[in-house]
Amino acid sequence: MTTAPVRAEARSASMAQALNRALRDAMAEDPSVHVLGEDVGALGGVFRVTDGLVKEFGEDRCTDTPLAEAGILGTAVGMAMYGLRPVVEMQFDAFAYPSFEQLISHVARMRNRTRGAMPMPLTIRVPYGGGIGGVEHHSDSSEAYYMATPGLHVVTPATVADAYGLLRAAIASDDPVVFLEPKRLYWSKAEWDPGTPEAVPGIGRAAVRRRGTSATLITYGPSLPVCMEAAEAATDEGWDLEVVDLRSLVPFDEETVCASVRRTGRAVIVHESTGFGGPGGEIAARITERCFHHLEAPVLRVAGFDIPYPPPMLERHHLPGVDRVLDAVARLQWEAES
Amino acid sequence: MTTAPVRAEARSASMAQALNRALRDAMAEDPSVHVLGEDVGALGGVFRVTDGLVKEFGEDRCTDTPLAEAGILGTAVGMAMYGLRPVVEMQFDAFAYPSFEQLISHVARMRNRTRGAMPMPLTIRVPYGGGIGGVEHHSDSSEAYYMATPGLHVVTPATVADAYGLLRAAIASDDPVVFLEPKRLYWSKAEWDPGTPEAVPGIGRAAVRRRGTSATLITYGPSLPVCMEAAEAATDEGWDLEVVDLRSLVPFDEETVCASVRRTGRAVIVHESTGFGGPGGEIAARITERCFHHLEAPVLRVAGFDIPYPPPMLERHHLPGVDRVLDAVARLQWEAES
Amino acid sequence: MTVLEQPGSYRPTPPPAWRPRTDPAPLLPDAEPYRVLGTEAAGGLDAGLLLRLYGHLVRGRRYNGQATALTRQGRLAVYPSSAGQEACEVAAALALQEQDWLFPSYRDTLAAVARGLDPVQALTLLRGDWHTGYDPHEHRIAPLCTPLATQLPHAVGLAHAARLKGDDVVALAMVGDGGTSEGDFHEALNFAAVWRAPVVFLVQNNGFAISVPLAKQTAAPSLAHKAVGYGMPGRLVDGNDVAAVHEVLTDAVRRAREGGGPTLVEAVTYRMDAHTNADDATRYRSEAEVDTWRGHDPIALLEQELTERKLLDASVVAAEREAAERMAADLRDRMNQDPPLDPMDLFTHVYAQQTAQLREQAEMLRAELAAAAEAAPATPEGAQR
Amino acid sequence: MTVLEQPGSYRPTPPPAWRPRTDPAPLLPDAEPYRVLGTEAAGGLDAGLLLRLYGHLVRGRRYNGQATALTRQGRLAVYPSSAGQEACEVAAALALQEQDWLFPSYRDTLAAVARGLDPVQALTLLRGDWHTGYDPHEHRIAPLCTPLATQLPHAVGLAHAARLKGDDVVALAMVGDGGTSEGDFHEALNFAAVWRAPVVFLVQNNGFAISVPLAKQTAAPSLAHKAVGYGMPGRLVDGNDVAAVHEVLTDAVRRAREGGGPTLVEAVTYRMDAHTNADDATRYRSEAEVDTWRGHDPIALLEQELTERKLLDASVVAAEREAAERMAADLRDRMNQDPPLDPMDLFTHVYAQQTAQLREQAEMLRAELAAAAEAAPATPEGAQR
Ligand SMILES: Cc1ncc(C[n+]2csc(CCOP(=O)(O)OP(=O)(O)O)c2C)c(N)n1
Ligand SMILES: Cc1ncc(C[n+]2csc(CCOP(=O)(O)OP(=O)(O)O)c2C)c(N)n1
Ligand SMILES: [Mg+2]
Ligand SMILES: [Mg+2]
Repeated sequence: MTTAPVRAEARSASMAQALNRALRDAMAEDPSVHVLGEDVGALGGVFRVTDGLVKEFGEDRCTDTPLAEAGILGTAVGMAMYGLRPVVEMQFDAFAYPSFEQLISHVARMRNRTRGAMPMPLTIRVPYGGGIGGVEHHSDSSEAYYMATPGLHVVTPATVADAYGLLRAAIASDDPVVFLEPKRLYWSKAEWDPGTPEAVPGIGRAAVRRRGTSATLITYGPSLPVCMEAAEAATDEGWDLEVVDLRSLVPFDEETVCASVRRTGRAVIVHESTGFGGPGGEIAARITERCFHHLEAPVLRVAGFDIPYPPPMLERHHLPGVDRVLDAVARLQWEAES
Repeated sequence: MTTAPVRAEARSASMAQALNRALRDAMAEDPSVHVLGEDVGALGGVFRVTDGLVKEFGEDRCTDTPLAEAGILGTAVGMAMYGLRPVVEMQFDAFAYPSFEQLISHVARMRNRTRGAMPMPLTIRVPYGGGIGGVEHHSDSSEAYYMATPGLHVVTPATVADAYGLLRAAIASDDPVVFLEPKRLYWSKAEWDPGTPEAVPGIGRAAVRRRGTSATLITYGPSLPVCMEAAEAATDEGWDLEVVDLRSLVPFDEETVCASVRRTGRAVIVHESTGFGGPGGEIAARITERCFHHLEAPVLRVAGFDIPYPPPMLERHHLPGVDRVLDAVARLQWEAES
Repeated sequence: MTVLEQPGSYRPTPPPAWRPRTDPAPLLPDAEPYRVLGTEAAGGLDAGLLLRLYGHLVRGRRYNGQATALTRQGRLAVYPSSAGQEACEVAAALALQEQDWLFPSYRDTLAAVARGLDPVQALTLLRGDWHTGYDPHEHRIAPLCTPLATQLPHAVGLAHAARLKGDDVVALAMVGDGGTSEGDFHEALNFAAVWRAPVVFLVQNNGFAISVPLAKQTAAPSLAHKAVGYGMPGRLVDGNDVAAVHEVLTDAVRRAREGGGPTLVEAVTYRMDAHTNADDATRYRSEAEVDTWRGHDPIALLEQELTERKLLDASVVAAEREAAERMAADLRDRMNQDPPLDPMDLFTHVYAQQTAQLREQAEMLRAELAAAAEAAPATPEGAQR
Repeated sequence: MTVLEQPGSYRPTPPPAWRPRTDPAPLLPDAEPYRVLGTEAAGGLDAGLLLRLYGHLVRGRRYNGQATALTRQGRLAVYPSSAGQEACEVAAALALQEQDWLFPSYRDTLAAVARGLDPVQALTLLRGDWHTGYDPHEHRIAPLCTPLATQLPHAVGLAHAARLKGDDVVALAMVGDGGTSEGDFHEALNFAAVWRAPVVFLVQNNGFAISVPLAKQTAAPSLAHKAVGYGMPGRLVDGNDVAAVHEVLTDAVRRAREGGGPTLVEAVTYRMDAHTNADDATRYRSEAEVDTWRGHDPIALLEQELTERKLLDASVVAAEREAAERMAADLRDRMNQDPPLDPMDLFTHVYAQQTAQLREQAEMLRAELAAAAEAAPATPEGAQR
């Protein structure tokens, strides 16, 4: 994997490189931005997202911590109390769990419990999701936990440009942001000019990635490419699918989502996270509450099964793929129309 | 608060007493049942649910542990590996958070990762919810986290008889059960004969607590009394409400819930947990998927606000009360009928 | 790969990475808790300091009594008393300089008050009108922390951040004997030592974690011995000897300030009251045990010293008690007023900018309140308790 | 309340609760790692044991090499090699009796194999056809544990449960230097000491947690010094001296078995390979550093000892190498077969009884597979890698 610095002209860049660049630019612009985590220094992180930061900014700004996630997040809370903007890296989704008490009981509530006197301008970067052949505990989709915790923002990019823009927005936010990085898109590439980053309208806005009229696919992060592919394939069946990339799970962009569903009258939510108790339930319920009379069919969900994440050789059976998305679209009660 | 032992004849008992009796009976019947946690010994737990157990069964069976929730749950995992049936007490909902890694990464998955060779017959008792004037971190409704974790059962009683029956079922289960005890119902009383405990059909069955025809209130734990009261009050408005007590969030009794909603055509889900990302989203989405054409109106939710749990003096504004339930019922698009 | 292929490579040397690091000897605590009062060392103590400490102790004891009384009057939801532990509370506050930070646990409202916080603000959490009742930056007191030991990494992070910024700031974090069993205690101390952060950890070993006695909490020679495993010095002190606690903490704070890194201090003390007013301590400890500690009362120990040094006479005692009574009366008066409550506050500080979702929910509550006000216009919100 | 009201109550005594507990001195590790090979003590070693250890080391080294080769052939998803650490791996396995339990971390497949587990089963996790590849009860080996230090409380709970049942069982739990920073390490050691559970904790200090060197992990005199804070003995040993590690662990296991409680052992060793095959170790350490450790190779150290005692000649070496090659060839052959895969396994072991919800999802997958099989009947599932 190449980790050469991204130059400021339009060129092919991976999501990992765009994230790296976002960190670099944020640190250069604001001396209060500090990166900390396991192996973020000399190694540059196991996904190389922090590559080169220690050389450029020194160990005080980019710190290899002892191996203890609650300690990492807990000390970051203290740093934020003193006015710094810590950017914490959790090495993998499942290894963020030891830090949940700090997250739920402190990070998410500090502003509220102090009536705004102690904001938490913290960014917590969490590589998440599967599809990379990781052994157990390396492929969890843990967004449901974060969504259920008021006080957090929960953001996840699906494109190279968003990776840069959203991470900059997360670091600039005066509120704590759980920044979910889809592991299997780290190496996805796109033409991207960091000099004039594609306008990212900050945290809380979804993006319509494909216009369509038949039904809306609602997705985010690692499942966006799946949905785009499904939408292309669906044209064969005569369906013209709209694809909405949520980008931000919290705040949730009801406006964009509901506008789309009202237009198309049908919706399928697609994510890797387990279905039961996963993000899709909230989204489906919310759409149904707000758009009930526009719906030609119930909002359906295509999600990971309600099982612990499978071993690498079986994960392809678990992950929502194009066929499963199309099957769901087919179940959107089209016959009722005719 | 009285902590006198419950005698084996029909008499008034509190939920805390019924739980205590369930622990006692389970320990007497099965020497592999061990209770452990903070202050479960001489003190009998801060809610007195383990009162008297140490006297009756000794410190080896009812153990005051060091103050460390991950350690409690982690050692309980080891005990279960060796064939014991640990019953762990978390002192309050929010204080279970330090144990989440053990819960998510081990308790919930051990059976699956070992192809059934290492089941986890563990019960984790978690007092939850508000309404008792608790200061911060003492009133969380954390069921969404548990629901989003495949491999766990999630159970919560709302009546004295269920408290006994469901806790016995949880301890007898060969799978891990998160047993959520509604704090504000600990002192609720009912006539109850532990000698012939009201039939509780095991984990996974909801109970219809009130038959009705106009709409279904779907609820559990601390919100059941609210819904029952709302259903009574609703008769004044001419609504005859059905009330379903889920009892088990995982497995979810779709059959009972959907049968009710198909009958009534309208549903409101009521819980204390925050709305966004809370249990209601899953339930509403599921009902809508399965009963779409029976629905006269979207499934609505009455839930705690999407905020950190409020301080005691403001909690009544946060908690779903009778009026808010009735307001939601009123919004079930009755005009469409006429 | 093996020696047979690499003749002569065998060296019975220590493993190459092994360098004896820190010498553990200086890290080890003394075998007995350090004491000053009643010993010869007491003779060298500054009279002004002792009298200042004395005033704080007397007011502190009165504060504990008054706060407990307020629970009986329903004015506090709950109160975890520090009666018997006043020496630790007061010394912790007084060991710090103005720019330093205090990280109290939920039991340490007295330390916050001794540092200058208005007692009404210190008690807001326990009254229940809001969570943290004060702006932490004003007196540099972190929010009273309820989840045990979770404030310790905060103290480390803050002290570390201050040092990175070049600021002269020490953080003193308080935790109970029970709290030392939590993973966060371990992680905080380890980070502090690795970063050489200017932090002092004060463990008040008051013998119990609610009902659980120390022997079920740890098998360590002392809690101070835990310091060795992090490479920081451990200090053991008589927590009822306010002069000793003050000296040990002041030393540790100075060491931290000078770049010497963190210290772990165990103060051996006793919780004279129940865990909180809601607790029934008779279930787990005997009156006789409590009695033995009555003879080791922190105020009594200091009074004896002051009396022997002729620094205390009835008039000083009377004056301090009067000051304490005034403080108590003021606290009582102000706590007997209903705090102003605005239910809309529920939505104000969740995020820097209110989300559309919360705006919607706020509107719903506002409408409910308006409807209720219409139905019963005579009941102002503040009075609805 | 104060001494002026209780004349004569003043006693400059230690705080009543204070009893000097454990004497810390015996808990402290030696200043230098314990060594046997190349010292006089080696003369007393049992030749049979040494030769057994030698065979295990040679096979262990070969196993590490073969497993790494399998990653290059795409037969393993990933392999965290224990090359250089074989002495710890082997000694851990051999210090235990049959009824005892081993709690390995993700790096410790070799310890599991040395205890008798089929290497193919040990590697299942890393091949990726299932998580735990074996029935833990068969050889009393807990699942290889990936979330660091989380297996330590399991070991404590299991050992405690066995003792409560009156069974003669000791648990030995393995963890890395990095893992000692986790809260679970702290909580596990504390529980073990308070419960006097028959557990031995073996820390393999191999100098790094992925890229993070020990100096950024801890400031302690040694990791073994952490034992003092829990009230258990800490032992420091040269982790490349298989005789020393075996002796120290055997002693600790015996002590645990006899009711003496837990021990913490730090074995100083070095990870010769990168963290895993996916890691690039040149980013954080020099070849020169690795080289210094080549001169302290665990196999070489033992060979020298055996040679000097005339226990090793070319024929023994050849025989052991041949055995190692046979093992490697067998492993290679069996790993080169596609493991049988049944996608329906996804739903089989989530719960004791499949829920209706999972039955429904299983049906969906079954239908999908049937449809796919119809579309391409020639591709059996097992071959689709
Ligand atoms: C993480 C966590 N677990 C449990 C509790 C419940 N709890 C409150 S105080 C307490 C005992 C604390 O004992 P100790 O640390 O010795 O402090 P003390 O009360 O003696 O001041 C417990 C278990 C909590 N507040 N936080
Ligand atoms: C809780 C947790 N956090 C992070 C990781 C990711 N991770 C895997 S191995 C490793 C380093 C482990 O170092 P050490 O404990 O010294 O063991 P070693 O790899 O040297 O054997 C890390 C950070 C993990 N597996 N678990
Ligand atoms: Mg205590
Ligand atoms: Mg290591």
